[in-house]
Amino acid sequence: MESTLDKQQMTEFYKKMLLIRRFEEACGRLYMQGKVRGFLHLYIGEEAIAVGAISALQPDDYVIGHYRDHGHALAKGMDPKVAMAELCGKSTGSSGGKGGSMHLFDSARNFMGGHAIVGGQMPIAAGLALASKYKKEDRVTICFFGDGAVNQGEFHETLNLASVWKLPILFLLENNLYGMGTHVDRSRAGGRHIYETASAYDIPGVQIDGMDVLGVNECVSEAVKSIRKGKGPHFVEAMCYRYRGHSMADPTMYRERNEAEELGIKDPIDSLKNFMVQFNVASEEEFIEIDSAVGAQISDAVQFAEDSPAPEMDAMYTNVYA
Amino acid sequence: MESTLDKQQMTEFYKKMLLIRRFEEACGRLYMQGKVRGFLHLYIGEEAIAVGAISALQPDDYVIGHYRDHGHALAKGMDPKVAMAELCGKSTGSSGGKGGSMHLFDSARNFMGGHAIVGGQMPIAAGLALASKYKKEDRVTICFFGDGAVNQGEFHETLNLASVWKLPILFLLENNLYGMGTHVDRSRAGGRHIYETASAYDIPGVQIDGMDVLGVNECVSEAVKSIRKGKGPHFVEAMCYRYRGHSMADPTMYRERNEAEELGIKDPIDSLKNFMVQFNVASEEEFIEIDSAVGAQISDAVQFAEDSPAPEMDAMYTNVYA
Amino acid sequence: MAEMILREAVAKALREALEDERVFMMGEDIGAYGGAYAVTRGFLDEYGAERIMDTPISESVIVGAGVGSALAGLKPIVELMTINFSLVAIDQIVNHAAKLSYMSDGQFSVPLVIRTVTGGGGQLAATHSQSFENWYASVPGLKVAVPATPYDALGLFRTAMKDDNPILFAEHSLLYGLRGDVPDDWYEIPFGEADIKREGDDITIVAYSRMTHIALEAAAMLEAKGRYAEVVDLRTLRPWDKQTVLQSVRKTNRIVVVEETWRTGGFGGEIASTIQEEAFDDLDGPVARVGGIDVPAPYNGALEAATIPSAQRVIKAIADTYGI
Amino acid sequence: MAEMILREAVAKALREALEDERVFMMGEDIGAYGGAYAVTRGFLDEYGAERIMDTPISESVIVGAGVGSALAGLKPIVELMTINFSLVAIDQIVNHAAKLSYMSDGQFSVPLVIRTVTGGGGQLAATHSQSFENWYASVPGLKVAVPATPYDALGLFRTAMKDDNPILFAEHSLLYGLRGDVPDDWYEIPFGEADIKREGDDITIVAYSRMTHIALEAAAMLEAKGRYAEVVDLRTLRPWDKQTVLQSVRKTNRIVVVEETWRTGGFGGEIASTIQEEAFDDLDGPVARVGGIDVPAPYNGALEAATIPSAQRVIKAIADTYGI
Ligand SMILES: Cc1ncc(C[n+]2csc(CCOP(=O)(O)OP(=O)(O)O)c2C)c(N)n1
Ligand SMILES: Cc1ncc(C[n+]2csc(CCOP(=O)(O)OP(=O)(O)O)c2C)c(N)n1
Ligand SMILES: [Mg+2]
Ligand SMILES: [Mg+2]
Repeated sequence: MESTLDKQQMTEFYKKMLLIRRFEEACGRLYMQGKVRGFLHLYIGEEAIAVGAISALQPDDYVIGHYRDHGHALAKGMDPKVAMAELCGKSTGSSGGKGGSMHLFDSARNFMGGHAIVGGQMPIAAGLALASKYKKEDRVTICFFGDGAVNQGEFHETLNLASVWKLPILFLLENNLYGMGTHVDRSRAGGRHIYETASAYDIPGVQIDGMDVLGVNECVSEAVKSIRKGKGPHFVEAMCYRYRGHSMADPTMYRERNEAEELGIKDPIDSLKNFMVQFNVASEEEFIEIDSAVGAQISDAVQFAEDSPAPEMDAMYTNVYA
Repeated sequence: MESTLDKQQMTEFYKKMLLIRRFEEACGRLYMQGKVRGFLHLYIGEEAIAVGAISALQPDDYVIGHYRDHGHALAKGMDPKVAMAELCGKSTGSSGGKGGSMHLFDSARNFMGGHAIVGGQMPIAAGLALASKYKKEDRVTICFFGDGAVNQGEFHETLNLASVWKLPILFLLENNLYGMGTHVDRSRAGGRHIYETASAYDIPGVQIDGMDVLGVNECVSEAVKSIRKGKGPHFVEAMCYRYRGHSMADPTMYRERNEAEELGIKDPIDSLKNFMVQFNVASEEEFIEIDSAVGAQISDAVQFAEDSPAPEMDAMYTNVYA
Repeated sequence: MAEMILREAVAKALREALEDERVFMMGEDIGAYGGAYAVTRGFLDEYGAERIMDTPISESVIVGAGVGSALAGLKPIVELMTINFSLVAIDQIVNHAAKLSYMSDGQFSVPLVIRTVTGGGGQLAATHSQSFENWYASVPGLKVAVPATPYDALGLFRTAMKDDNPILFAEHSLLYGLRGDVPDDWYEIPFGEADIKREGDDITIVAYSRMTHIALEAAAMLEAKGRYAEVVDLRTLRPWDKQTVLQSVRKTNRIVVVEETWRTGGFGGEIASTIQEEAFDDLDGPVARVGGIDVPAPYNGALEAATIPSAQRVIKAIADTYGI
Repeated sequence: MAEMILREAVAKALREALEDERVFMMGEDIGAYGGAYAVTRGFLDEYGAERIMDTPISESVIVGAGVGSALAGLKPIVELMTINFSLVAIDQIVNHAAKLSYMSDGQFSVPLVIRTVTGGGGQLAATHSQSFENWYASVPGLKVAVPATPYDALGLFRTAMKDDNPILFAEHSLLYGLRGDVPDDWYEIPFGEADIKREGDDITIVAYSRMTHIALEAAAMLEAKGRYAEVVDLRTLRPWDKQTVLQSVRKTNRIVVVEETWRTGGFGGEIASTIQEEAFDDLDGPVARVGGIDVPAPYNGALEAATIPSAQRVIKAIADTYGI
């Protein structure tokens, strides 16, 4: 794990990843208590991708992704209070309790959702990038999607259009090996090297370790630089692992309990911490501080969500139209 | 133009290509007379592909394609009378006048249509191949489609599924450089080497001269042999040229009148004839005979179509359901 | 007579269907995962990967491959995880499956059963809580089944498997756990035959799928008021059983149609206008409709519940329309 | 006052829209080819390839890119060559464009105009002759315009361009050559405001898009019989103008709804049931409906013509229902 990053940045990465991890753990608890409902998809184990990639962006840049969206939203700067309130269906939530876990949005931070139809966010991402190009802004759009989404027709239509029109967009594939219970080897021709598909669209593609936040950040920073130079779309396949089931409802009968070990999966948060300690970037004490600070942030978020009022019944009728 | 084919086969190819050419010319005339209506897409210039490819098949094998389907239907053995009657909307037509030019079907000859939604025939083609595999038959399916269809999501979904499931199917791309008025260079990343896309699905792909019937036949014969061996899907991109407009309604304002010359396009029928004469495979006299025989066949078809009765009004209600 | 939940009734129907070698199943996570709603749990081990095929997340080719294998003489059962996702495959259903018999003038037929899960109420929000059965029911060439009980699900599915046409079979997610009696002896339920789930003389309540149970709830509440409602469960939307509804309304002279999808443009409009066309003089008042509120489904539980028809709303519609 | 055909009126509307730099157009063959129906002929030269964008044949990403650029503050006009092909993009329209304002609770809006061509009558057969406006009109979050004249097309399009919501603008292929007067002075036509295309006291004929002209034809035939029909052109389906229809029927006490799409499950059912709900006592008889025959469109001209509502069928429906 090599890097030219300074302590401050590494510490930032650590804080953000830990924030997401603790946030997700809290969601899981609230779900068990019946306070978070519907489908809940946790990002646990994949934190390095959202944090490493989104840290390479400017506030103006667009981020859009799928329903496993808490990590991306928080990494883009969404207030954990507001996110947690949304998951609890409260009026103080990002969508006043009308969107839920799969549909987080934060217009102020250019977090464009939170889309629950597999592959559905990809054409929209092309449109965001098209707008930036049309307006001659130098914004970049990062479109997150999973290995399962690769098999949707929209993946194909979007990569082709983005390439033909040289759109300023980064396609960031989170290959966690599974689409629900279906392993990529069974769903995708060449399931372990999807990045090669990008070349079919004349888009440069690379595969990286999605459990290494520093590596992700370096790679995405490079890609974003090239995109800003007007070089058109880039494609990054981040190999990772989904620790939990697809959703809280998934008993994960389709894989071995010890698969993660078998694959030698290293936890992204521990890895960074060990690296920082090993190279004396930060001390145990500092981590203890960070951990308790993050812990407090999360319990505040939960408290805020629980204390917030439910939406008025009339909210049902608002914003159907602009 | 090299080949191990004997005179009989070459003569067959010539006859079939000429039959298609004359059929299409007759369609054009009937359209001008208002006897063929709706959208009419002529196959003129592309005859070598349907004839060369379908001649490599057995009667059991499935052929499916898009709305530019007269050539494929005739090459698969559909009676020109029945086809022409369909185009004229007569009760003696292949669909009793209910399908029209874009929707030809011939169940007896395993010609599976004739599909007018761009890309829509591809998933169905996968299903035909899946059935053959499921039933352990050694049938092959050839799925014809155009360069424009390549950009439909269904192209992508179908190639992936065919590859993952190793289906006995040949994807035959007719790259005539245009989807309506849009040149492949403007619609497809790497518009002139689409066959390379196949590798993204771990499908072997080749590009061939679609104006050379002997070359098409050789290449497709090889591919079909490999498919019957259980090697899974193959992909062939046949480069060709659409002499006429996209449909009879197309004034072709988007390309230069002399584009064909510029590109050095050689007529597939003339080329074969010249080859056969040059190498004394057949004499001018024989060609004169063939031409008049084919001419007679077509005028019979037109006569039959014109003389045939219109469908009964009740036909409107039949076969909505099986 | 066995008692089982609707999930078990569908699984039973599928196992019966799979006795025919021409039958196989395709869909997302129906195999190793056991089905998103656990309907096909165990099937992969029982029947093997050749017949229980996990697919990529590619609905268009899932349906299209079903159409193609049906054309080739097989009898596929494809599963679309939910009807919300059928929108990415709707072109294959409407422009292909439904058209090929007609466009080939009977040279081909498409004996394809498309199973899918419909309805809201699970706090899945706007993209995951819809009911599009009404759209499919408007398409010539398709048939649409919307069972409300384990008995109906099994009987209708048996019929679907004998039909040579493309059929959309919509199971409501909130009904999978519903218990009901299922005879041990073989029976089938023809399409286009509604079921009178409860008899009554004062008003006819027409419903389908989960709304049948809301209708029964409303009927029970009416009984407390000394009014007797006849609950007609359509069971299939295409074809739908006009005659049974007409007979009932000629007896009750009052009628309300209840459905879960958005009221505006729902199938309730078809039913209501047909009834007033054919039984105008038998009506004491207009045909009433209760449907989903015309908004996308909100995530919040209280809000979502308010968008879905309830027995209370049915009672109110009846009171407002007929003063009973 | 200028006279122009509907194609010219739409082209005029588009040119006006393009004066706003935030507006651009995307679609298949709208540029170099000039548009499948020649509406945008010349646009590429006038506005350049940055604003008149020819796309690949990829409807999902065409619409989705429209949604995305609308989210980012632009005002895209996307063209779907015909409404038949909208089925491969319907997920982007229904599950995305129509949902984002609600699911983000107003953080985002989708000011997107989707132009498409609807209807049959061109002998294009079953896959190319459909009308799905009724489906889109059932979706909360969408608006649907169905103009019948050059005047209405221009006025409605101007309104569409000022609206911040996703709008489906359906132009009927057989109306592009229709001539009509268009004022030189600026005017707009609000959505949800029907137009009484002809006044009369004996019966109300409700129609939209091309059927408005069939209704007028029928009205002319009725006049020969000494009966006076009021023709109400809805002009938009979502929202649709209930009040104007109700006012008319309260005067005429008779009403028939005419539409081109399949009668079963069409929007006519929505209109008919709404009218009988709200004007039951004003009706001399049931609300009549005339719609497309419930079959896929046949290619043969005579057969196809018989599937589409005609003035004769409207007259017959009126006679059968009201005996006039
Ligand atoms: C079009 C569509 N089909 C199916 C689903 C159901 N579904 C939700 S998530 C999912 C798996 C997606 O896997 P992947 O893209 O790898 O993302 P991950 O969950 O692994 O992050 C499926 C099948 C859906 N939401 N949309
Ligand atoms: C889904 C869909 N979109 C658009 C159309 C309209 N359309 C018909 S043919 C065509 C061009 C297809 O070009 P290509 O695939 O290259 O086939 P070719 O006509 O060149 O044989 C288009 C855009 C359609 N029929 N279906
Ligand atoms: Mg995954
Ligand atoms: Mg082409």
